Amino acid sequence: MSDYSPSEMMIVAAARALAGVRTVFVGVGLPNIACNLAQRTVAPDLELVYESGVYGARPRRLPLSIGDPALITGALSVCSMADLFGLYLQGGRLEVAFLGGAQIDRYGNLNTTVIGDYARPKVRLPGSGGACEIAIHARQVFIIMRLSRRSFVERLDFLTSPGHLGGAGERERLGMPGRGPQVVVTDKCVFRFDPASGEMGVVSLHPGVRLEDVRAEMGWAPRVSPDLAETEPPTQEELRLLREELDPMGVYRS
Amino acid sequence: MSDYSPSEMMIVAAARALAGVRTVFVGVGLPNIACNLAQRTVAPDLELVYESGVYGARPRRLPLSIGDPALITGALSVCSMADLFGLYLQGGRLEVAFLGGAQIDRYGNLNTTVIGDYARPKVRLPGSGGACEIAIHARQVFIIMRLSRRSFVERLDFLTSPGHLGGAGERERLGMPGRGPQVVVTDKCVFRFDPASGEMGVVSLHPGVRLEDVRAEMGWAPRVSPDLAETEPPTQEELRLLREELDPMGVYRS
Amino acid sequence: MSKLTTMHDAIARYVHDGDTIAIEGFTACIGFAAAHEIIRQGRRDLVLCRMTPDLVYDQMIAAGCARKLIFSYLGNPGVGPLHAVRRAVEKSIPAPLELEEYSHFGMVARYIAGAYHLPFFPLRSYLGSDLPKVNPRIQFIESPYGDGPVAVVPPLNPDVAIIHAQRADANGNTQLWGLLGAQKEAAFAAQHVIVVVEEVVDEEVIRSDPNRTLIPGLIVDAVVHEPYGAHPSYVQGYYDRDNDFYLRWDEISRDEAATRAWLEEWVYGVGDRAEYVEKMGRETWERLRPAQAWSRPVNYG
Amino acid sequence: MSKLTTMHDAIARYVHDGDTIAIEGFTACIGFAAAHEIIRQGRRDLVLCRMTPDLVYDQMIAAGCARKLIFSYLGNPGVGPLHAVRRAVEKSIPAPLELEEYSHFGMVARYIAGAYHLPFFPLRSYLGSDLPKVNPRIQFIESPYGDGPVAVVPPLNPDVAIIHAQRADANGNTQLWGLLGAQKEAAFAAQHVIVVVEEVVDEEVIRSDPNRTLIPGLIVDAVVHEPYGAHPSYVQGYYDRDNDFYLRWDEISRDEAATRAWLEEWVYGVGDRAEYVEKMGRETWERLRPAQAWSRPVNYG
Repeated sequence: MSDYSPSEMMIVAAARALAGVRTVFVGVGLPNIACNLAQRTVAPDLELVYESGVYGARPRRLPLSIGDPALITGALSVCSMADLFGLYLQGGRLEVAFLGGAQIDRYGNLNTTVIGDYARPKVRLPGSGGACEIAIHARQVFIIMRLSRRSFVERLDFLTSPGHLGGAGERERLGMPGRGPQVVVTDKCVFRFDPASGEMGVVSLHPGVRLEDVRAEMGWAPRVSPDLAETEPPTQEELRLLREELDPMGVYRS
Repeated sequence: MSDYSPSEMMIVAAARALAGVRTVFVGVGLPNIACNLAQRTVAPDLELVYESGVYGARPRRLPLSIGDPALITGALSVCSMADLFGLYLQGGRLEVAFLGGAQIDRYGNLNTTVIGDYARPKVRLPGSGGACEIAIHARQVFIIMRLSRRSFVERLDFLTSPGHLGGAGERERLGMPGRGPQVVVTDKCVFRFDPASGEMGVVSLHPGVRLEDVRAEMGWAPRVSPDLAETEPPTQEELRLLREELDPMGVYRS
Repeated sequence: MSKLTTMHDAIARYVHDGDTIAIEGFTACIGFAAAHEIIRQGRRDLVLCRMTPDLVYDQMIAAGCARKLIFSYLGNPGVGPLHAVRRAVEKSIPAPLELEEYSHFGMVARYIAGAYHLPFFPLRSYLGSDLPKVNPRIQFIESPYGDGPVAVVPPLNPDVAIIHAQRADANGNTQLWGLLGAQKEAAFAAQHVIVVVEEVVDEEVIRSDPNRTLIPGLIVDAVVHEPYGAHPSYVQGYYDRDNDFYLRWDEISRDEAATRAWLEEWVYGVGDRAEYVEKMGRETWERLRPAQAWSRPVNYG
Repeated sequence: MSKLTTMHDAIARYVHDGDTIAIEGFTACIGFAAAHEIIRQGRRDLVLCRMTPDLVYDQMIAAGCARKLIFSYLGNPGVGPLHAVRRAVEKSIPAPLELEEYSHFGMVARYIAGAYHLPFFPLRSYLGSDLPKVNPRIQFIESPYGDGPVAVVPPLNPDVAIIHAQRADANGNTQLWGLLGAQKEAAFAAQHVIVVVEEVVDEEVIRSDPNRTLIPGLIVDAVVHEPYGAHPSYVQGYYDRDNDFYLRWDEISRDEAATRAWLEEWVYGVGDRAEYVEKMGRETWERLRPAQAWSRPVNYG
């Protein structure tokens, strides 16, 4: 059991970041499985909110989309999207939201719209969905993304969802209620944001990963925390929960 | 049965004004009983909408308030007040609304707020409730009020709900979606509004009422239609419905 | 984590002198039990918000709890005026009362703005009316897309919203049916939410019908189990409106001494709602027992 | 007065070339049967509105029905991109396609503005984002109460909204449960509403639970009874989502010829939805049969 994949390390690190959190706005995929792991470990009171309008879901199987019927059966509440975005999200009721994207910059700004020029894109991505307002309103934003040079870029092709914009303090100046990105969990390392600059810096490297490995996958030279640590590897219990209970098919293992 | 009260004549005249109407926004009391009579006579497809959020009510007893539980049991739809005022009323879905007031002026403007000065009122009335927006949005407004010099005034103490304001065309200039007051049904006569001036004029006198009787109860000299008619008295069937089915206790007879 | 508590403790903990309070519920589900407990605990200088102040605020104002009323319809529905409110406004008995008034949709819009965390909410009302002249909070703005001025009202964010409903679980996941009024909006707009219910049910009952959950436990601070807690208003499926009492209050409240005597007997004179229910007597509850009209179940499988 | 009609007649009567159409439903209750009938009737130059265009608009765009898409999330959820949309945008195959995009809340807000007959709807979004730079319909205005700029979007009023739901009566009083998406707002915003349901029920069923009525007959023009009409999406309590098909569409739609062949076989090649259901075969419907999870009834007496 001491052997684990980079994805498993990423999920475990994301789950741990939720310690003590009560409400999380969650997408499907990696964030969903991280939240489910957190519920069983560091955040027993965690309630999952899905942008489809579901609060307090209790799915009997791993949901395949945020609108999966298994999320509705036996949920505590299912409401309209007007209520979900107006009352829950914009109303400031969500502590943490998970986001990801095709591109991220040093300030945690995210692009999910286009690669290339907007009018003549190289790749047309799905667009905002709820991400733009989630990024503005969730009290904290946690980001999960695989580290790669294509994704961690010096300059976004399009800014879909605001992180710390041009640097620390800019969100406050614009009156944004949420505190913005707090952590970026990748398959190689964990970043946190420097309060003074609003820029992400490496705070821990996953076991076996060197700082050069991280730098090689980034479009800018990242700050590194003076207290750079090694990420605690997954415990046997975390791996057991992941493999036996949460993802028995191994969908999220690689 | 040929004997009937002024109130009965008023209710019958109000019901007849609803001929062919499909949706009506209704308060309790006289408008409610008029609408129920219309459903059984001139407007069989009439659906009643109450500001409490009820559409398609089928009360087993005469409701005592617009929030009476008997209106909810077996209704087609019961929605929040946000939906009722936002989607139904402001959304322009209501053909006719009944209103009344403590004071009305020649243009059908209504006062339900104060008699006397606002800061030091002689009588503090209930205020707008939904009347202000109902007056603006219902496609047509029908008014039921007993004729009296205290109520039909040259100048309102307070304009709560806009009728034709200062005269014909002013509503359109302000961009109001509804056409404003169309008819005022009283216990002595029926008024309709002159399209050119926006001012109400007597179009029919209830049987036995003389024009002087009407003028005596008004704070201004009303216009009189060149086609002034006598209101058709209640039919035996109308009186039977009122007395046997709709108001067996005679609450609205006097 | 259970939020179940007594009415005494919920009010003592969350309602303070000077607070802005919304006891919502349009005709139905009006939180009289909570109001009486606030009176008993002697709260003062409250700002009371309700679309229809109804008897519940007439009684609180008669007891001297309030300094201001924010409302849209000031009356005993279908009966007449609210006499205690009038005495306070006209004669400062027992204390002066400030009025801030809107139309119904204006009040709903204020709650929505509060719940949606918006700086204002637009509505097509008030044009041509004198209401904006006496309430400077009602403003008009231009649409950037043209189409003339539109009225706006500012958010209303009560310190506490008190919501009466049919049932909730111990975490405050609350289901309400029949008239829905502006309860959801008022609750989401508030800093704290006290839910008062006819029945506390197992979470499984709530989970069997998640679309019926009007208020999620997420925003609820306290859950109070208080059968008949909305009398003399009503709770669909539990008890009818006590129209006789609404008529009687018109008589009682005309007279200041009679009003005080009523408060002495029915509010100060009872320790809690259970005692009021007992004192009201079984024949009252028999008289108000509703018919049976059950919803057809739906499949969430 | 019954509004029951066939899908053929509802589409022929209410959907015209050049119309703005909203087939809403977030993941659930997506009106595929209606979309396929629109394709069969050869409608052109439609402006298609949906928060999540999903496979339903990918198919309509592949068939050449649309000139413009108004949306907030352009993907096959959890699977990948919408290939037919991409081909239309990038290569004008089979026709050019204009995009007008918002965030989810922006789309909801446009429907609300449309339904509420407001000149705009305010939301706290888009600050700092590039979206307003590429969509000039997104504006910012100042609040008259201070508190900085707030984004606004204009109303969206489709010519026709098509809403799939579990059940309605013949007058169009429609009950929907599970995910509610933005269907109510889209329906109230529209000029005409076509309701498509799994079951047409007696009015008494609707009247047994009036809070469940999402769309009143008042705003409905046509009611179509079309079992399995939302496949491959799902209807809570009636059939599960056909995730296999969502995966297969990714393969099919990558290739223009394969896409055309699929449309030939499953849309043009069948006369109506009943034939599609028959052709899909009983084992499909067995596979997608949901579990039983019934709501507890409530008393409206």
